[in-house]
Order: sequence, then C-alpha cells, then structure tokens
Amino acid sequence: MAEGIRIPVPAGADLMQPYPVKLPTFEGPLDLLLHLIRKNEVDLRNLPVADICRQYHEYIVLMVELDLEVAAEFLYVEAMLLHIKSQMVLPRASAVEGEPLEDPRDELVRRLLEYRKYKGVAESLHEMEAVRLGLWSRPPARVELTEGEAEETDLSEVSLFDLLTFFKGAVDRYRAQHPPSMEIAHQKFSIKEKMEQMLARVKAGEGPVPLSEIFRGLSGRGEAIAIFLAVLELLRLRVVRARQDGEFNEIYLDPTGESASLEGYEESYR
Amino acid sequence: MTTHVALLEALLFASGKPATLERLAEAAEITKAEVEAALDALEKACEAEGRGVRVDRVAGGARLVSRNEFDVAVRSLLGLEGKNKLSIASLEVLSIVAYRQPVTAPEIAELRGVNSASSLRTLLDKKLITTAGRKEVVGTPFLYKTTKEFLVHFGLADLKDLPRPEDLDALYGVEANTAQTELFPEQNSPEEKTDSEEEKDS
Amino acid sequence: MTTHVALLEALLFASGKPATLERLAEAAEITKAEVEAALDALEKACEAEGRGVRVDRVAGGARLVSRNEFDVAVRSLLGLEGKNKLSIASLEVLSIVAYRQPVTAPEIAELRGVNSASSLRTLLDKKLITTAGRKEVVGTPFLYKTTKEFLVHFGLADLKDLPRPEDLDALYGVEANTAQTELFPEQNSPEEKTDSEEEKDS
Repeated sequence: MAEGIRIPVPAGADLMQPYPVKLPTFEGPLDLLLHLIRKNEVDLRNLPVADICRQYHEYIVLMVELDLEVAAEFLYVEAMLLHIKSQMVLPRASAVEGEPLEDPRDELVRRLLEYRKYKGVAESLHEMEAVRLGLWSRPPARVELTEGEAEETDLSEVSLFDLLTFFKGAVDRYRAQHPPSMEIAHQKFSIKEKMEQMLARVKAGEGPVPLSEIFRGLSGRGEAIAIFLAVLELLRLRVVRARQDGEFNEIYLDPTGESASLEGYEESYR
Repeated sequence: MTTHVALLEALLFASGKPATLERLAEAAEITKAEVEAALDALEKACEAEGRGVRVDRVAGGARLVSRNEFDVAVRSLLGLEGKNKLSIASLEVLSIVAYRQPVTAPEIAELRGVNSASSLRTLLDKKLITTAGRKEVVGTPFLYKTTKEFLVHFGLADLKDLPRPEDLDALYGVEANTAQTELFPEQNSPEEKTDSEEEKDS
Repeated sequence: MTTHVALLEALLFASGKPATLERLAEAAEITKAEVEAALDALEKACEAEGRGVRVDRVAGGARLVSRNEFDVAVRSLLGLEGKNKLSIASLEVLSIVAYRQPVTAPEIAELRGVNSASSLRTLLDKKLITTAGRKEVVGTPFLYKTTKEFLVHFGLADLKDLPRPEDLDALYGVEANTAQTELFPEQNSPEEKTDSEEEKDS
C-alpha cells in the first residue's frame, strides 16, 4: 500500500487556495515537493526551504484530515525538510578555509533534479504510448513446423519470477490431482481396539455387562458404530455371549471363557 | 470508397482469422454491400499490384493470406523466429528441472501428469538443460540439470539465486504462504527426495 | 525488385512480431541491402497508396501494423477494449529501469522516494521489463532490465531512441548541471534554458 499514494483534492480544500484546478495525484513525497516548487514558481536550486517545508506540512495535515493513510515515505521527507530548515538557520562555517560552504539543501536538490528527470521521461513515454496504443499487429501465422504447440514465448522475455510461477503451477496442479488423504481430519476408531476394550470389561468379573451401558458417553456415531461392530465380532468369535430375558429388555454380555486371537482386526471406523 | 478499402485491409490484417461480411460491416460501420464492394476492390488491387498478400474468400467471409509463392520464405522466417521461443509446456519443464534438479523424465512426467519427452528434447537442443548421469533405479533413467547457459541467460551466479516463493510474495504482496515453502524440498538431501518420489513412478 | 517488395510484405505479414533485417534477409535469401531497399519501397507504397497498414520500424526490426485511425474498427472486430495506458507511477519506474538498467527495486524506490513494488509487478506482467539476475549486495535484490516488448510498445528502434535529456530540459526549462551529466552520461550539457517550469503540469 506504500505505493500509489493518491491525494484527491477535495472540492472545498482551501488550505493553500490557488490550486491548479486539475491537481491530480502525487506519486510520492518527491512528486509533492516538485509540485510545491512549481506552484510557488521558485528556483529549485535556491529552495526557500522554510516556505516549502510549511506547505509540505500543510499537505500532510490535509492528508490526515482526509483520513488518508500517510505513507512513511512522506514523513521521512518531512523530517528531512525540517532538518535542512534547522541547518539553514544555524551559522555555518567552512571546515577548511577557502572551501565553498556546503549547502544543506544540496542533497535534496540533487534528488529532486534526478527524480524530475525520470518524471520527464515518464511523461514523454506517456505521450509516445498514446500514439502507439491504436496500432495493431497481426497475430503471427501458425505454421505446423512448431510441432503444433500452442502459445510460444520468447525466452528473452521470461523472467525468473515466470520460471518460479511455472514451477508452482505444476506443483499446485499435481497437488490438486493428488489430494492428501483426509484421515487426519477425522477421529478414527479401531474395531480391534474396541474389541479389546469390550473383552476386558466383560472379563473384569463384575458380572454381566448391560449393552446399553457400553453405548453411554461416546464421542459420536463413529465410535458407536465401531463398538457395535466390535460386539458383533466378539459374538461371532464366541468369546462373548449375549443374553436377553425378553423382548425389548436389556441385553447383557458375559464371557464364554473361550479365547480368540484378535490379530487381523485392523478395520477402523470413522 | 478508398477509405473503405484501407479500412477493410486493416480489419482483415488485424483479424488473423476469417471474418464474416456481417462482422466486418458491423466493425466498419458500413453496409454489407459496401463491405462486398471494398473487398472486391482490395482483391483486385492486391492482384494488379502484385502484392505479397491476397484476399482469400472463405465460407461467408474473407481473410488475408500471404501468397503461396512466398511459402518457403515465410516458413523459413517463422522457423528462424521460433528459434528463440519456448512453448508454455517447455517452460514448465524447464522450471521443474531448475527447481528439482537432478531430476528424471519419469519424475517430471509424474509431476506434470503428461509425458514431457519432446519438451526435454527442445530444452536439450537449446542447451538450457543437460544430462547429469543416470539414476540408480529401475530403468536407470537419465537425470537432467540446468546448464551454465541457463544461468547466464537468467543472469544468475548460482542456482541458489533462483527466486523462492517468498520473493514472489514480496513482489506480489501476497501473504507468505508457508505451505508453499515446503514445495521446495531443496534442504533435504537430493537422494532422499528422489527416492521417495521414485515410488510414485509407474 | 518489385518481387522483393511483395516478398517482404508477405514476410512481415506472416511474422507479426518485428523481424530483424538479418532474419528477413536470411529467410528471403537476398542481401540485407536488398531487404533495406525493399522495406523502404514497401513503406513508401503503403504511404502513397493510403493503405490500411504501414511499416513499423521498432526494436531493431520491422513489422506491419494497422493504421492508428482504424483502431476503433479493429477493436470492434476483435471484441477488445481499448488498450490500457500505463499509470504515471509505472511509467516513472519504467523510465528509471530504461536509463539505469540493470537496476534493483531498492534503487528505484530510492530514486522515486516511494516503494515501487506494484509498478514493477505491472511491468513484469506486461513483459515490458524482466529480471536480469541478482545484484551482489546485501539482500541480493533482483535486477531489472527492459525487454524487446518495451521497445515495441513505445515504438523505439533501440534504447538510444529514448527521450533525450535535452528534450527534457526543453520540457522543464532546467539548466544543465553536473548531476544531469552524470545521470545520462552520453549527453553533452546543453546551454541554459530558463523558461518557466510550469508548462510541465500534466
């Protein structure tokens, strides 16, 4: 968000009245400074720092009042201006006798001149582009000699980021086609484990175990199904037997005294 | 009238593929009859002036094509131009070799989901990749790696200078995606990596 | 001779992208001088006959393009919106890259006084700039340079065709100084021009 600091000028903004009507946007603090210099019709090389600094500050205040995010770059330049301003006030003496005084504005002026240079090139390019945008070239003829492969790119225009993007594209596609199994997302209940638990409980010697009790306090349907399957398995293996006194009465489980290997029951239920 | 001819020429030129009279009329904002007349005039002009292109009338429309007698030269030029070009498929293979090297053709095919032999050939021809011995697995496939030319072309001193996902994120302002960082298992020993991938080969 | 003109027209028509004299000569199996002469003749013929296309000399080569005035009709036929102009921010970044290449993002940010990542992204996406490796300084930032597409986009034969500082001085009314000469080394410092600086307001 640091780039493209746009400062729309509100209709009623009268902080520094005679704005050019079409004050567009500023590309950054240097752009704002150039604008102020132009507006004040001052010589860039003999910058009235105090004036410019004040106007610059008013702009920052305006931005804040308009709830615009004031990018750090603007504050940095303001600090720079204040620093120059303070140095201008101080009496200056040349370090070496006879050498010209170093102007505290030099660095800023150099930067502004340099920036203005590029800004000028940008404006020329802008005009050149406008003329060019109406031209249309022909889509290159497709001749079969390029092994029928569709779009071709000139290698000189492939950036390192393109290379990385191609690689990421291949990996993403691979991942989409080979999704990792979802098992971790779900709790799994091993039927074997439940069989062992049931058996231990039935064999604990506290008398027949009511089936309804076994299903109490379970985590969910998955666990209930695992337990149910485990009970059926134990019955099938005849290590446990079930008794029921009458229709709809409680079912009790107790051990038969037989034992069986539970190896091989790796089935799970989610 | 002459303007219509020039306009039609511009339209057929930029279109590349055949355009119907209706669409030409619509785009030019003239009547179909005017389009028809302008096309005739253009056709005759190309003929009379011995131009390099001619009007080709196709079902319900027209297009410009280069004259047949220049086919050899045209093919030769397109062939020359094609020299610097890589298909999207080849660029993808190049990126995989760059980031996963040394890597075998079956590994590349596994990742891309398609056989990539012709792209590998193209890249070998262009000296962007080269072989790096064979892998000690069933079929002992060739291993591929990028060449010095590859580094020179991309202005890299070292393979370590290839951009990482973080670089892309920094430029594109995307929140760093940690999951993607693990796509680049460069830190693991290459043996380990290639072995585990080998299992997936069919 | 006339056949050469027709042949060149066919070649430029088929190529689409700017083709260099060398390539054209090789494909046409004629000398570069003959290509040059035929191109000139073709250029004049397009002009004289008020054709719908013209020769565009860019990026060290030549191509055919439709004339500007047919832009609306062409777009209507192709169903395309007007091409987007680059933002001033992007153009500033582009100028810096053009004159300073290869140059890094931090250097660009320093010159502009603002972070320029999103402009770099736009320019990369539009293939107007590309990477040129990394700079061997702390953080090994990526280097950027302009592409052939940059030349084509702005109609430049080569980088020397970039707007000259003298032109800019005229634009700005800036006196020549040492800083400028440093910036654009090829330039001889022109004499003072002390016009008002206001004209520049865009």
